[in-house]
Amino acid sequence: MKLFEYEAKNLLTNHGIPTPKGELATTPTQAQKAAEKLKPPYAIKAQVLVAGRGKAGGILFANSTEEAKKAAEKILNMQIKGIPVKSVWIEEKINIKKELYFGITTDRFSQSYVAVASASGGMDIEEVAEKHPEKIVKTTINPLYGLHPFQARQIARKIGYSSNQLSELGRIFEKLYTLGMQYDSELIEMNPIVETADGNFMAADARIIIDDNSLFRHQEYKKRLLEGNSELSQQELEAMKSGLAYVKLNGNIGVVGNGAGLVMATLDTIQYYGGKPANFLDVGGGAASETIAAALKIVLSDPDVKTLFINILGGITRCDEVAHGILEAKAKVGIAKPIVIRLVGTNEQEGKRILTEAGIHVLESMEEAAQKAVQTSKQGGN
Amino acid sequence: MKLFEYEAKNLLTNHGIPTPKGELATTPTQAQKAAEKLKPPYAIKAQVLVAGRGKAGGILFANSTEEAKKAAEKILNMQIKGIPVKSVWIEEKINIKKELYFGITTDRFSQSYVAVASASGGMDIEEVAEKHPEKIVKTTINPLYGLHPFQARQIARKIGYSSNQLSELGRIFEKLYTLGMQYDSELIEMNPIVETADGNFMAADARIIIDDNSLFRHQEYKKRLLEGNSELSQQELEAMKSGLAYVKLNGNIGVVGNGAGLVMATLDTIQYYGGKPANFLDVGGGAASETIAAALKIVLSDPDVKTLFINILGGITRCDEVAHGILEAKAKVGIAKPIVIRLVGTNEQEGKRILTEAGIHVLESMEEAAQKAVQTSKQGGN
Amino acid sequence: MGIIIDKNTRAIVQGITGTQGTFHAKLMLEYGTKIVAGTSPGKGGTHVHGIPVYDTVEEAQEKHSANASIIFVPAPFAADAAFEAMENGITTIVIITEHIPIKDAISVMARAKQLNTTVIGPNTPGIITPEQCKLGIMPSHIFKSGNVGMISRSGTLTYEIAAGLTKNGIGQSTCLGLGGDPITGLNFIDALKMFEKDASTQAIILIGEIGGNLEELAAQYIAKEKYPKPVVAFIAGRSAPPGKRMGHAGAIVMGKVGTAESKIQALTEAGVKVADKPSDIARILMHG
Amino acid sequence: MGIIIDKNTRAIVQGITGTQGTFHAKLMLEYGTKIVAGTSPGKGGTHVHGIPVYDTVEEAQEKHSANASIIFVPAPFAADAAFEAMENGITTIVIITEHIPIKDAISVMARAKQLNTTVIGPNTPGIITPEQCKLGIMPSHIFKSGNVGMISRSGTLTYEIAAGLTKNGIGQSTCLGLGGDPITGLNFIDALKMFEKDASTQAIILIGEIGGNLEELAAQYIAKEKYPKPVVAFIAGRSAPPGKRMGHAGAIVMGKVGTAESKIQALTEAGVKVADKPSDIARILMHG
Repeated sequence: MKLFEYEAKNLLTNHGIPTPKGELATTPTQAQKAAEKLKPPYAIKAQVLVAGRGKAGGILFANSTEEAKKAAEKILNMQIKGIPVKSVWIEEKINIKKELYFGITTDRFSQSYVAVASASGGMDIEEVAEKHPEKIVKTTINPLYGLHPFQARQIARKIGYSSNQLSELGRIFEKLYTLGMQYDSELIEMNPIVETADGNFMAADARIIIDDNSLFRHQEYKKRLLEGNSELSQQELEAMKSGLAYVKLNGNIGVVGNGAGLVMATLDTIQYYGGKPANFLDVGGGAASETIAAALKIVLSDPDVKTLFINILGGITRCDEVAHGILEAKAKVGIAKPIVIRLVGTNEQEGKRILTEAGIHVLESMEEAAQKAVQTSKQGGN
Repeated sequence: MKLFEYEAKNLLTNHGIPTPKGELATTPTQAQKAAEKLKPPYAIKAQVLVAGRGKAGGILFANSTEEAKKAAEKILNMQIKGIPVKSVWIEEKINIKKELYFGITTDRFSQSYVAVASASGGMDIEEVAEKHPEKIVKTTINPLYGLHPFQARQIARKIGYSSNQLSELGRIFEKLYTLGMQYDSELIEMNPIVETADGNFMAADARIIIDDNSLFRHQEYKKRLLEGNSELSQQELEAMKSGLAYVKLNGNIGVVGNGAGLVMATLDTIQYYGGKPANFLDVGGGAASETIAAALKIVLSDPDVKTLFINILGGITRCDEVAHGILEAKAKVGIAKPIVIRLVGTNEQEGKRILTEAGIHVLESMEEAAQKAVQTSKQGGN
Repeated sequence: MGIIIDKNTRAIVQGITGTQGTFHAKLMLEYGTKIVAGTSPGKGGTHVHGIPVYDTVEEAQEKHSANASIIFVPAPFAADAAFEAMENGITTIVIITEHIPIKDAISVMARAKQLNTTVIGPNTPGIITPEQCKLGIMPSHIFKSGNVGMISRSGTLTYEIAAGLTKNGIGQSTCLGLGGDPITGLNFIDALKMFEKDASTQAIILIGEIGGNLEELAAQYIAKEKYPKPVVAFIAGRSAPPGKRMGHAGAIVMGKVGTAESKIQALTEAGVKVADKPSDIARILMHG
Repeated sequence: MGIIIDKNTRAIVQGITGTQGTFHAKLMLEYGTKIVAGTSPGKGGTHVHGIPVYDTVEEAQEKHSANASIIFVPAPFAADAAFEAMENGITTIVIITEHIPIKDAISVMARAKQLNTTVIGPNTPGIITPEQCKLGIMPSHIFKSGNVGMISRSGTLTYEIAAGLTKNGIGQSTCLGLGGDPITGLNFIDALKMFEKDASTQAIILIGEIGGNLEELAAQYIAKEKYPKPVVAFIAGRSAPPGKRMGHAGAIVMGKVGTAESKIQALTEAGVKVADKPSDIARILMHG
């Protein structure tokens, strides 16, 4: 679960990490009032969870409260990557000498958290890692001890600091690590953390992604995920509530399958045959008929979907349950769109019988079914 | 730092460990009012930090609020091992089926925390350990992981429980461990934790000793140690504030020395020659003249002290500083009592010169000085 | 033969009294897996399909001396179950449970390394050495004994491919699900090393997906060590957009890390044939 | 000869810019100890008595490759300093600092075991191999080189006894302060094993005190292993009441555990001569 910049910054501030003074606003007037409490010049920043708001014009600067109001108005009327901006963060613009990067993420191979730092911050860190790997300082964190304060200082040294600045930066790194662990962050980063003109350090931007699987330990965020996350589409919210994995894509073939790998391979096969998947939807293992029906309802409610492709390989999932789910969805929601079904595995015969009797044709080969789905999606026109 | 039973029980309750419902009272009327909120019968327990309050009559039972008031009055007028009782804890008396023991302490050899449990609780656990070692279940806790929930259940099994009771007891053990670690406890125990008539578990008594050295992480208790600890004598409080290690003993020879081992050996040598030390006081390493003066002031303010024995082996501590401190104390406090000084080590000659010029005789042998101190203490009569 | 488990494996089922645990204990028993005991704190003394249930692994071990465990315990308690197994002498642990927090998984793996315990999963369909032993939730009938080893990050995709192999008469030595989470016990390199030593395995199928760089590291390993057995691969997620989690917690492209293209390129450069579609794998194995 | 440190020991001083660190760095240098660097986060680039000061042990190690460290860092930061030394290749660490929380000490010792690092202290006067190397705060002039090893939980009591030995012409191989805290790096048995192997040590003095059972365990070890060198002991605290902390955090009788009587009895039964008074030790060594 991604936190908004303002949520992340508030957490950092509460944990003793210096951040620019700022406030949240949801209207231009609020933005102006917020600015009155701060020292100009101001930065006004769109609060969205998608990346790339800077390039999209979601960050503006202002020298007066009046200008801040105008900037906020402009941003609040914006859409960034299709997402309407609902709030802005107004903060004091800082006098930057140097932009650094510091973050904690996980490393799959070493099965550990890893601290990543760079003297080249403020840009895409993966790009730095790719083009200038020598500018990246990676520190594997021993899971049994966490990031030691001395390690935080060693990192500060390796990105070029010494003496008091090394100590200060070390303390900030240490605090960010502690904060990250407290909130089960799979990613926590300051990009950039800046050295100001007077030699101090400040987190100019912050990003926190909480491990979804840990939300049972963070009930306040679990609640906020389901209630306040303004950026989820209707389909995404529904899927989340039904415990289904759903991702919206750009095409027109709606996909429902069981198992993440199989569904991914289904999308790839559709693409291989020249079609465009409209979504990823995994009903998981052993789905009951109601789950199948809920899944179909979600996919069918997407106006972009021209054709529906159901790909089920029954293991724990029983084909007869899937068949019942399809008929249930057909009865309740109505399936007006063309549908292609591939159904094999546990109770395959029974599942086929149920569907065939209801007049629905069932295929056995995933490739054949994918080709047919692509063909159908093109007939409908887009 | 020892916590009172009521402090410990409140912590346990806040951490989800069942304890008998109860309240604190400092007057008999308060005790009666407290009882009105509880279900009879009641247990009224003296809140003192010394052990053995039960045998001393510090725990009474009552069937009515009126009786509770009387019991509280009786206890509040009591002294236990010389300590006046300032408050009582009134709680609902529980219906006990079985008394168990569970605690976390440290093990020096394995350099770890260790969980100790026994199906024989409610009595001195060291006595159980000595007489029936087979009744003690010891579990070394891996410092890198803490007490795993499964280990807590294993312990519950080893003291004779299974099924739901095993799970429930395991959860309580786990919580006590978590609480202990959170408060840097060098000892945390429930003695007894009881199985009630209906098969549930409850901490009937609780003891927590916080590691003094960790108090910088627990400011609230550091404050309470210096302010609210009613059981410290004037001398003990003064010593604590001056950062001196002081322990009151039963004899009449006041002792001041440098280094814990040396002071202990000094007491032992006094005893060896038939004398009785009045206290332990270690001025620590490298004490300045003011520290020496403060130490002398504390020891001299004890009316039991007939003779003063100063034993200094100068290493970091300089003998001339010690000599100055003695003269300072003499000037400010006045030293009316006989004084025996043994002073050797760093700057020995200068120290001796200063004292000799002031008319104070200095010895070189610890044994000789101890003998003289014993002799002097007996001349004065006691 | 095969790797990690075989007909001598003696397993306990942790969380045997839950719906999944009970259901799959039966299927494993029917497959011939030696399930010697089950555990479920608070349910000790009962039986499931005739299997004795204990409150603790310690007690189960005193009476049955198992060497493997399969965990169906809910996510908040799964790490504790894994520690319980490890600390009580179990040397192979299969964690079926999905949705275990990363922090918990990291902690489990650190201890497993110290104790030299083999951990499979979490979020895995498990492992099967066909016709000998199954510690997992996979449908058994699609597997048959043979000479191809499989290593996979995906469940149903493994079934899809295994079913294709079996239909084409190609049997499997062992099929191993690494698990769909970012932090898993075994990785591709660990499994490749095991299959290298297994005489019954003549070729290996590597089924990867987007997220992380474990496929790339496996490719480096294959190239550097001149891996002596043929490897065929399939990578799912070519059509996945960056920043989106595709069902598995581990299936996500972060920035530029973890794309299918990167993995396919690395594997191809290491001499591994990468199939375009799942059904191509059997074809490549048979005809090169 | 001697144990743990000798004239080849290359040491850094952690916390060298503090009052104690600066003062004792000078005394150690004067004694001939090879102090190659000091550390103090935030004070990198300065010098103390001509010794270069670095922000991190890592940097000090890159430039000076020390093998030992002595820590004067304040208690809240001392554990971190110990970890820093260990993780940067220091193999002998002397922690002078007093008042380190038990939890921190336990954590340090667990890691030291994994890395096979020798930790002396905390709350120790340190260690001295007379006329070769001193890593500690003891007054040097009372020690002289010789054949008696000392192991002690107390500082000034060690000085008292060492001064007595030296006055009687008995020199010391190494004098080791274990530390006055309940949790220390080395215990009596560890030190006895080291002195057993040290050819220059012909007899050992064991100076214990109330609290814990490490003296009893040492007695068991001496009896069981038929320890080949004579051991003379002194135990402080016969007159200490139970439940009271006698200056050292570790010097406390808890219930019935840790009394001087118990220790004296155990040692006596193991054939160790236990002195009644500190001055008796030299006498026992000379005349038996």
